[in-house]
Amino acid sequence: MSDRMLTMSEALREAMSIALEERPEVFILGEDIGIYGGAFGVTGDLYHRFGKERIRDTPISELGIVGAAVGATLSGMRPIVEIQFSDFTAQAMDQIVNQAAKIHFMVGGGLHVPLVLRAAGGSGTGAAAQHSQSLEGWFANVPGLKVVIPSSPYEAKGLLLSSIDDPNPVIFIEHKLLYKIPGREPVPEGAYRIPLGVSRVLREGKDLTVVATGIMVSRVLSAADELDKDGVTLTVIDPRTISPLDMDPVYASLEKTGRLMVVQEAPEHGGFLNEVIAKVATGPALGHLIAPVARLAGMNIPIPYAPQLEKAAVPQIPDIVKAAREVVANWR
Amino acid sequence: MSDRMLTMSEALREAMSIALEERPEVFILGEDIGIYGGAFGVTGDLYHRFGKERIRDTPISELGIVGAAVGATLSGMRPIVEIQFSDFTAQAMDQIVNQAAKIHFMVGGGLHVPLVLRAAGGSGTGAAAQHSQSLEGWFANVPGLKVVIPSSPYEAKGLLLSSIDDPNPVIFIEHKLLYKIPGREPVPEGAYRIPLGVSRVLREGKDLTVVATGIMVSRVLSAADELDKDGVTLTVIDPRTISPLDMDPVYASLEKTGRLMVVQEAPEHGGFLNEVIAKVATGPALGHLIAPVARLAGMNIPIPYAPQLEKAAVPQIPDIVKAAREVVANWR
Amino acid sequence: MTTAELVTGHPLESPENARYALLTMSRIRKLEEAVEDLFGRGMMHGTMHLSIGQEASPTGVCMALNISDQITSTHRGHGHCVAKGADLTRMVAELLGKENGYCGGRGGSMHIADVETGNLGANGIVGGGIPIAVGAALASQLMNKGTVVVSFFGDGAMNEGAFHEAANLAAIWKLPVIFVCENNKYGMSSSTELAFAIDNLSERGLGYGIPGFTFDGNDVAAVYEATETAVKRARAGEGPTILEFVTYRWKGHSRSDKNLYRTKEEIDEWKKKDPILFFEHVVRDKGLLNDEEIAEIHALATSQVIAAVNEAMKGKPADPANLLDAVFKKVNS
Amino acid sequence: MTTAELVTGHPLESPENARYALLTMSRIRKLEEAVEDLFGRGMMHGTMHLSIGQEASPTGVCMALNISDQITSTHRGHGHCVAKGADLTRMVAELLGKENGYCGGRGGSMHIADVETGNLGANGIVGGGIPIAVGAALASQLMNKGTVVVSFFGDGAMNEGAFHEAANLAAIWKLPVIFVCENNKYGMSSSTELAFAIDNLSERGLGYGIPGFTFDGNDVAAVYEATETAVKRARAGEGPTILEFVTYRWKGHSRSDKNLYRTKEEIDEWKKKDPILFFEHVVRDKGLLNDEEIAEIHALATSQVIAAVNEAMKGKPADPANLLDAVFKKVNS
Ligand SMILES: Cc1ncc(C[n+]2csc(CCOP(=O)(O)OP(=O)(O)O)c2C)c(N)n1
Ligand SMILES: Cc1ncc(C[n+]2csc(CCOP(=O)(O)OP(=O)(O)O)c2C)c(N)n1
Ligand SMILES: [Mg+2]
Ligand SMILES: [Mg+2]
Repeated sequence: MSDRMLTMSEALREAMSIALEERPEVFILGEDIGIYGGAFGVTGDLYHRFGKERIRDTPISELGIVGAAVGATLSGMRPIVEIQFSDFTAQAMDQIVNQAAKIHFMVGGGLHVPLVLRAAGGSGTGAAAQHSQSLEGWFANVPGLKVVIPSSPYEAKGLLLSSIDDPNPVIFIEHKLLYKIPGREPVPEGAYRIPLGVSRVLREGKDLTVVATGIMVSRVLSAADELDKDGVTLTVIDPRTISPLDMDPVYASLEKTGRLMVVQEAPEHGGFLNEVIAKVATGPALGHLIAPVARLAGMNIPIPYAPQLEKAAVPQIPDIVKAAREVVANWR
Repeated sequence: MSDRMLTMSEALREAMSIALEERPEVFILGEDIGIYGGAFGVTGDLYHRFGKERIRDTPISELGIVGAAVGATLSGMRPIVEIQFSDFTAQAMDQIVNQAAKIHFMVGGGLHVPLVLRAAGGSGTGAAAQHSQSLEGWFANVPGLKVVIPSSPYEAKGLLLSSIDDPNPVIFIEHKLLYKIPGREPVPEGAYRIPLGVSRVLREGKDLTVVATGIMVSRVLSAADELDKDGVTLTVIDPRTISPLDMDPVYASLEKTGRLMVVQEAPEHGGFLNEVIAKVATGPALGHLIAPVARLAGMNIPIPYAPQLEKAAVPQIPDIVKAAREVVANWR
Repeated sequence: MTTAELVTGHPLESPENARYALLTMSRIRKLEEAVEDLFGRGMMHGTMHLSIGQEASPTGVCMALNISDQITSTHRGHGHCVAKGADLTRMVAELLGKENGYCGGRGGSMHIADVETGNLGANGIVGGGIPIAVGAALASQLMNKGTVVVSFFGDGAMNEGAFHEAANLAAIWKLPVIFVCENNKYGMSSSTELAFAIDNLSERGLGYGIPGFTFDGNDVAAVYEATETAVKRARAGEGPTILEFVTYRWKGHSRSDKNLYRTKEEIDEWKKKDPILFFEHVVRDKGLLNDEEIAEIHALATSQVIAAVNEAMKGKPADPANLLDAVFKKVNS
Repeated sequence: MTTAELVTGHPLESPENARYALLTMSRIRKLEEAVEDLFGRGMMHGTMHLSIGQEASPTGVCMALNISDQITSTHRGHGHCVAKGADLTRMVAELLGKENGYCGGRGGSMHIADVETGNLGANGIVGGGIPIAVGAALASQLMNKGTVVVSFFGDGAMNEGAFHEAANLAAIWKLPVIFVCENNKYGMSSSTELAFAIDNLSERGLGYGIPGFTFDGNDVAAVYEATETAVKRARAGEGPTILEFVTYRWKGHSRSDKNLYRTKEEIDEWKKKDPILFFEHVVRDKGLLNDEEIAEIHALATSQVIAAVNEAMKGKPADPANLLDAVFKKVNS
């Protein structure tokens, strides 16, 4: 295995480059993905390598772009749409939810929509309420969509290649803080695929099972390092895809730890990780719980602008450490 | 108290009529709400009573309509927007989520958005996948929105009047099957208000606490009647508003019953009622649970067209009876 | 037999073409009359949007297309479906919620698609198909297919953002797409007079640099000619065209419509402009078909529709058992 | 003092007006230079969108408005804010994330609103403010306020569905709204040549029945005159106008822009068309202001901006304690 350390931007670009080479039906469309290289620099030099037809700059019209991508899939193409900020999926919700997600089912199977929609989510850059949301919960509650949330460059590359292969629409949400920070493990050269619907156990411990997605995975891992010093050990599970959601490692871990914590950046009220809690509470795993579940999530507020406010709005490493200590001290 | 039995359409119309009389700043806008009387007949004769300025027919442009309503609130009006099918909120998501929900917070309190967005949700009329969704979960995960789901004509009138009074944006989701069936209790004449954020206990029992919203409330009540015959008694709680969500009666009831069931029409995966489960599982109420929680929800599929398929897709009375029997027989 | 051999070319070019045009319009009309009847008798579920009175537009448009050309359609889509060559039995079976319906009973009237005849689907969302058509046209351009895509939509759909964004993409990329606006004067209850501040909806093209033209949508020959010109332009790589076909729906918007927003007189006036009767006049005048032949064509349409309904009735009701499997296409399938 | 007494009327009508126009443009420029500097020194968070080079448009437009008239603005909104009369200290305080900022540090540059001066808010969503402006205009019409609403937006925003739907509503209801498209040739990296297939973006009006005109957006007098005509039309109940002001942004789109999509020559060419220098020429020629007066005006702007920055720096950092309370307005408050 190679020991190349890439940023998530680089890993994503590499995956797209491989797909563009492998399949003539792959193309990318989005705002400023060409010469500009993408609002977050993800498409980078692809424009110069694959040309303006396949790395297609569009006007500012998210609904039109996603709709065009849906139409292209129906004619045999495999478009990757980049939406600069996941907040702008609001503009394109009809095409995502009422069209892409449902076409295969509604028409009785005769058509399918191999579309990948990449979008930057999350807070932390001071971009405020309209550029910082974590909207995965919307898509997870829409049957017909797959929803992927990579937590590192390694995952990003393998998951994106699987998403492009998938014959169904995939919403691929990239946390913008992850684009530039180095990953936690090397990224192999060439193609590799991480199947959608398989959770990853990143660390095994005896005291607490933590399920987290996206940016929260690295925060939980840092918190776990810190807790280690006190002899509190965590099992950390990254579902990687929230639709489909693979719960088996969670159940298995709970048998050992008896304690569950979920960590998400999205607002707590009605957030997606409730699904993990619900799956535990509605099944035999409930019997393994020896303490109430801990839920750490974004505050129920729009993301504020000022750095100190923005930080306060979503779970940070010390918050995770503190919550973990509390739940470990807890007994039902 | 009067013993007038109204349909939910009539009750909603009455609430709007009262508000239109009480406040000159109230007006209604939407597609076909004028002479046509509304896609589901809810506005009915209001056009003839209040004129075309205040009962304002619009072109088919949901984003523009909701945006115009938002703008009108910023200038002192209190618009009620009717979106024919809640599925078309997808068209208007930007104005709902990125504008209406956030303006008060983002601008530091100087503006507010007293907007009511009424929309018909749910399945059961053979309108298929793009006209039958239950999308409350989207809105519940957006801080800044209140979300109301009336389950009967009585609730509908009182909740709508409170929603119109509220200085914040309210998403008001009406199940289309409820429009025409008679309610379970009389609707008083004149104005009355049901506060947002107060759950209602519709029935008290000893064996199982059931939380349900919208159309599912009446189905649960019917199921409760049937279970009564076997001596299985249910506490039935209708939160009425899911943002804010009042959990107190749920906690109180669980102390008695020790068993919880949630029932929703929305697809199970990532559906809103997970929030109820999460609130129970993360707090002291978990200690009262003597059996795993039962979750009854829509299948994870788009709503199909054929009647037998459509029925199979969402919980029906016999499903509720069966699930209740199972959970009551269960022991953790 | 419930499908027809597709015929392309001018409806007045030959007796064969005239016969095909009339048969197609008649099949649409009779099919919708049958559907209305089935609904009336409570044998159908959901709602329905009939295009009776509007048959010339789908017929004339599709006679200017090849089988490999594609269309996107609307909630009022039976006519487009039939004109592109769909099988009547599978259509009716779908409306009856049968396994052998186009969507296996999962979609109903508003979601019929037919890959074989290039119908990318009706759409329950007003304007929803327009960006999809543009995307299919982009695929055609990228893959050098030489095919053209027609997006059918109503007057009301033109006020959706989807139209706007899609039209601009088509214009700047010179895509082989034709925007066919079937202006039947109303979007549900909302008249074009109230919903637009322009005289001809085709003027919308001006804002995108797309040529736009308005025609009598009840004259199948005029529809054909307009489409043919637009198809040539599209195939030549010159980009999109907006065609407005002015027409009228005789029936209510859907089942629940009480027609409060228009007068009986207006409806009667338009019934006099019946596209089928008008075409019969023309073909008779031109000596392309005689009365007997015309009667035979209608009889054939009727018998095809009856056969389709009977056949569809026999279908197996859609089975809820495999619904979960129907959501996703299997990976590597 | 960091706010200005608003002056309305033609920028060339009197020395006072000329002075005000120049001062306003200068305040915008100096403020943005200060902001750029603060960002450069790492004292500000987030991103920034500077309108340096575009100062004539907000200035000329707002001189044609009354204080009770309203505007909606964009991500590139500092100029609109200043021209409508905002307090510079509260603006800078907001950018610095202070309690005394316009949004209490919750919104930042992209969300500044100022009810007192009729600024309904900048917007981080391209096109997001356009339907809002139309709604405010509807309120004005419904309440017979006699006020006008200006929606500022960029060339890029015109391709959003929001523009389309809003424009049509304004047209059919004859609302007192003016659509001001500040065409600075690029939406981020996307040139108008690539994003549009029309020559003048104001031609978009044709599709809605809205008169549309294109002007030199760097000539504050031309901007004023165009706006004045549109304001008269709006106040007379004749409906909306689209005004396209052609201008150019000297700086990158935002902090991360490497300017790969345009040439240094192009930027330099446009710097020669500096709206401030141009206006200085004109007022000198016309004898409205002399060199000394001009220098004094710039010095005043500089000192106001310095004062604002210093004052803002002293503000208390926004406090996370009451964030939860800030989401909803209290019922009955
Ligand atoms: C986005 C959306 N908004 C509203 C509706 C409800 N609706 C269905 S058809 C229709 C009228 C459409 O008018 P038009 O486009 O002129 O087509 P026509 O029905 O006249 O054929 C409306 C409002 C819808 N289906 N989708
Ligand atoms: C709906 C939406 N799409 C994309 C963006 C990202 N974005 C911010 S500004 C901008 C360019 C806007 O161009 P234009 O409207 O011409 O305004 P300008 O920046 O030139 O002033 C883009 C693409 C956004 N903020 N909102
Ligand atoms: Mg119509
Ligand atoms: Mg621009």
